[in-house]
Amino acid sequence: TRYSLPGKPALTRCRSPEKETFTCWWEPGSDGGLPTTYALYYRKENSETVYECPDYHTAGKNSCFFNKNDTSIWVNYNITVVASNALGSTFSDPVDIDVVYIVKPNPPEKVAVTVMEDKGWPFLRVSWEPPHKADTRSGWITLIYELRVKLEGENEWEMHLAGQQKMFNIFSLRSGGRYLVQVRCKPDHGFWSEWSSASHIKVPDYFHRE
Amino acid sequence: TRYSLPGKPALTRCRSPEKETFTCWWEPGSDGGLPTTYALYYRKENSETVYECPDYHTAGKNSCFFNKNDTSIWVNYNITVVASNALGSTFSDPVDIDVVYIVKPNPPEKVAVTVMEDKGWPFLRVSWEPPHKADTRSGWITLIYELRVKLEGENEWEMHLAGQQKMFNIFSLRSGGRYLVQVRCKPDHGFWSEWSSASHIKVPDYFHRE
Amino acid sequence: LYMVAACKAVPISDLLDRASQRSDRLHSLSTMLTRELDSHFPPIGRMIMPRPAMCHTSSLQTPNDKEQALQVSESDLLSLARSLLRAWVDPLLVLSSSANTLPHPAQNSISNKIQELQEHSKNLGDGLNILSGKMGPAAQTMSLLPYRGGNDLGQDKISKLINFQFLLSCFRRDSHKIDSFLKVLRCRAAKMQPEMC
Repeated sequence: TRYSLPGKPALTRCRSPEKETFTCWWEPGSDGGLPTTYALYYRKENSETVYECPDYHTAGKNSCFFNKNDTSIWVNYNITVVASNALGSTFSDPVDIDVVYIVKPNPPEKVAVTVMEDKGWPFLRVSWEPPHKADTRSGWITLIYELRVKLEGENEWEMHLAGQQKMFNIFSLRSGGRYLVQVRCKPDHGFWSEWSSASHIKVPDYFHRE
Repeated sequence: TRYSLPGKPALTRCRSPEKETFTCWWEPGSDGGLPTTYALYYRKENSETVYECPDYHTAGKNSCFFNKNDTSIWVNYNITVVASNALGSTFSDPVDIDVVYIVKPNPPEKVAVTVMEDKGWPFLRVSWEPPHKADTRSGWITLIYELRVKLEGENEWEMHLAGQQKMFNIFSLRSGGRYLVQVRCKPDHGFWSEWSSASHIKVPDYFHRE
Repeated sequence: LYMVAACKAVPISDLLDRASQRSDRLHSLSTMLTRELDSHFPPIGRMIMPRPAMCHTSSLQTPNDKEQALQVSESDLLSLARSLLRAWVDPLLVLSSSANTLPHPAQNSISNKIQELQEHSKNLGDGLNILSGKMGPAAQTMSLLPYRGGNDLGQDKISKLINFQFLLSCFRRDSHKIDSFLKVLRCRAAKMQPEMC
């Protein structure tokens, strides 16, 4: 068998759930037929000191986790991943990241949906809490929310932007309809979270078919 | 004929479409039988300087228009109207204005109405967009909407509050009915916009007269 | 002409809410601008070229994580935000004049956005001046951060684009700092309205 240097790894993604810690993931290249190890190194803007990843375990395989003490904002991290085997090492392209631009929160929590009534017309009141990790109370993170609603069995979701509120009313419901509701959130300057798990609700039959 | 001081004018309304400009209107009092002129004066919070209305014309009779340079969201305005004739002047009661709380937005745009069907029953699906000047995507401005629907030729409108939704379904329709639909919007601290222009729609004859 | 009634003041929490809305918009604009610039001027090109020195505001000591930021007093947070905002009055003029002749396909759109940046910056500056008047003498202090980069961003096309891009990246970062400080202030002021934060 022919052995070769390891293939070029690639830093694929860095994300912070709350602008206090962050994680980077990489994609290994080909291993060149030899046992290959991976290391992540970083340098902070305007500093020549090179550090190694502080924690390869917390975030699982091919990842590096930076806890609160290792995380600064408003400073660029220049990050490189190195694949090494017996024949030598191969460097990934370096990536520059500032933690403030990679915030992707966890989904909203405690999503609750209740059927309410207004002058004989039912509507859904959806309420939720911000993901507990994100400190919105101090203003460190400002979240906006979006909901989507659909009838069970249908494909098309109805999207609703809820702004910074933690409650939203959904009107004009189908009599007897079974609805699915999900909520997600986004920091003022960052990425949308995943959708919360679906909440199911049945609207009573209110429509008296003459 | 007996002449007298002019009657007391009243500042009746101040409105801003988008927090960048605003207009005030006043109601003249009796003119005391003599030629009467009107002037609007204002003072800004924490300042003793009194200014006169910058533009009596743009917004028509008995009005004062404040353009972008004259409009500040950071201070309250204390506004008074003065009626003057040969015998002297009469002041209106002064009014405190905070531009952010006098917003009357433009009507919703792109109002679309389509006939849909739910298990053989038609319903109207109405959708719209916020007025383009209102940046609701950033989550800072919250608009709520209201619809009204009526059969052509009838007087009574059916009102529906749609909360923050930008779509609404209207059920219980008259077979073969011709409907008019209008939508308006309101910021959480402000005034209802005018109604959008009417959208017309015809519901197909679905009621098979057995 | 004597105006009878004393003029009710806009509450500080309202002012901070409005200031945060503008600083949010200011930063979003700078992000849009950065993307527009990058779309035709790939970062690779910039990697090879030497990166200009530090931002002209880098001498200002600012917190660089949550723990530090939440320990800063209200007046110091406002003073930091005002100092940063004022430090950009001159460089925004340079960006504005350079944008008119920027060798970039989206030059016109970039020029319009820079102008919008200037308007928002000025408007926010007015608001922060009024706010600092209501938050005591400590909030009035400001650090001087002079811009010594001159009016000319370079003769040849590449260095002009690089210097423009670098100046914009500094503004983007500083506008994020301003936005963050104001939003922390906003939530501190909103204690009576917990649903606000």
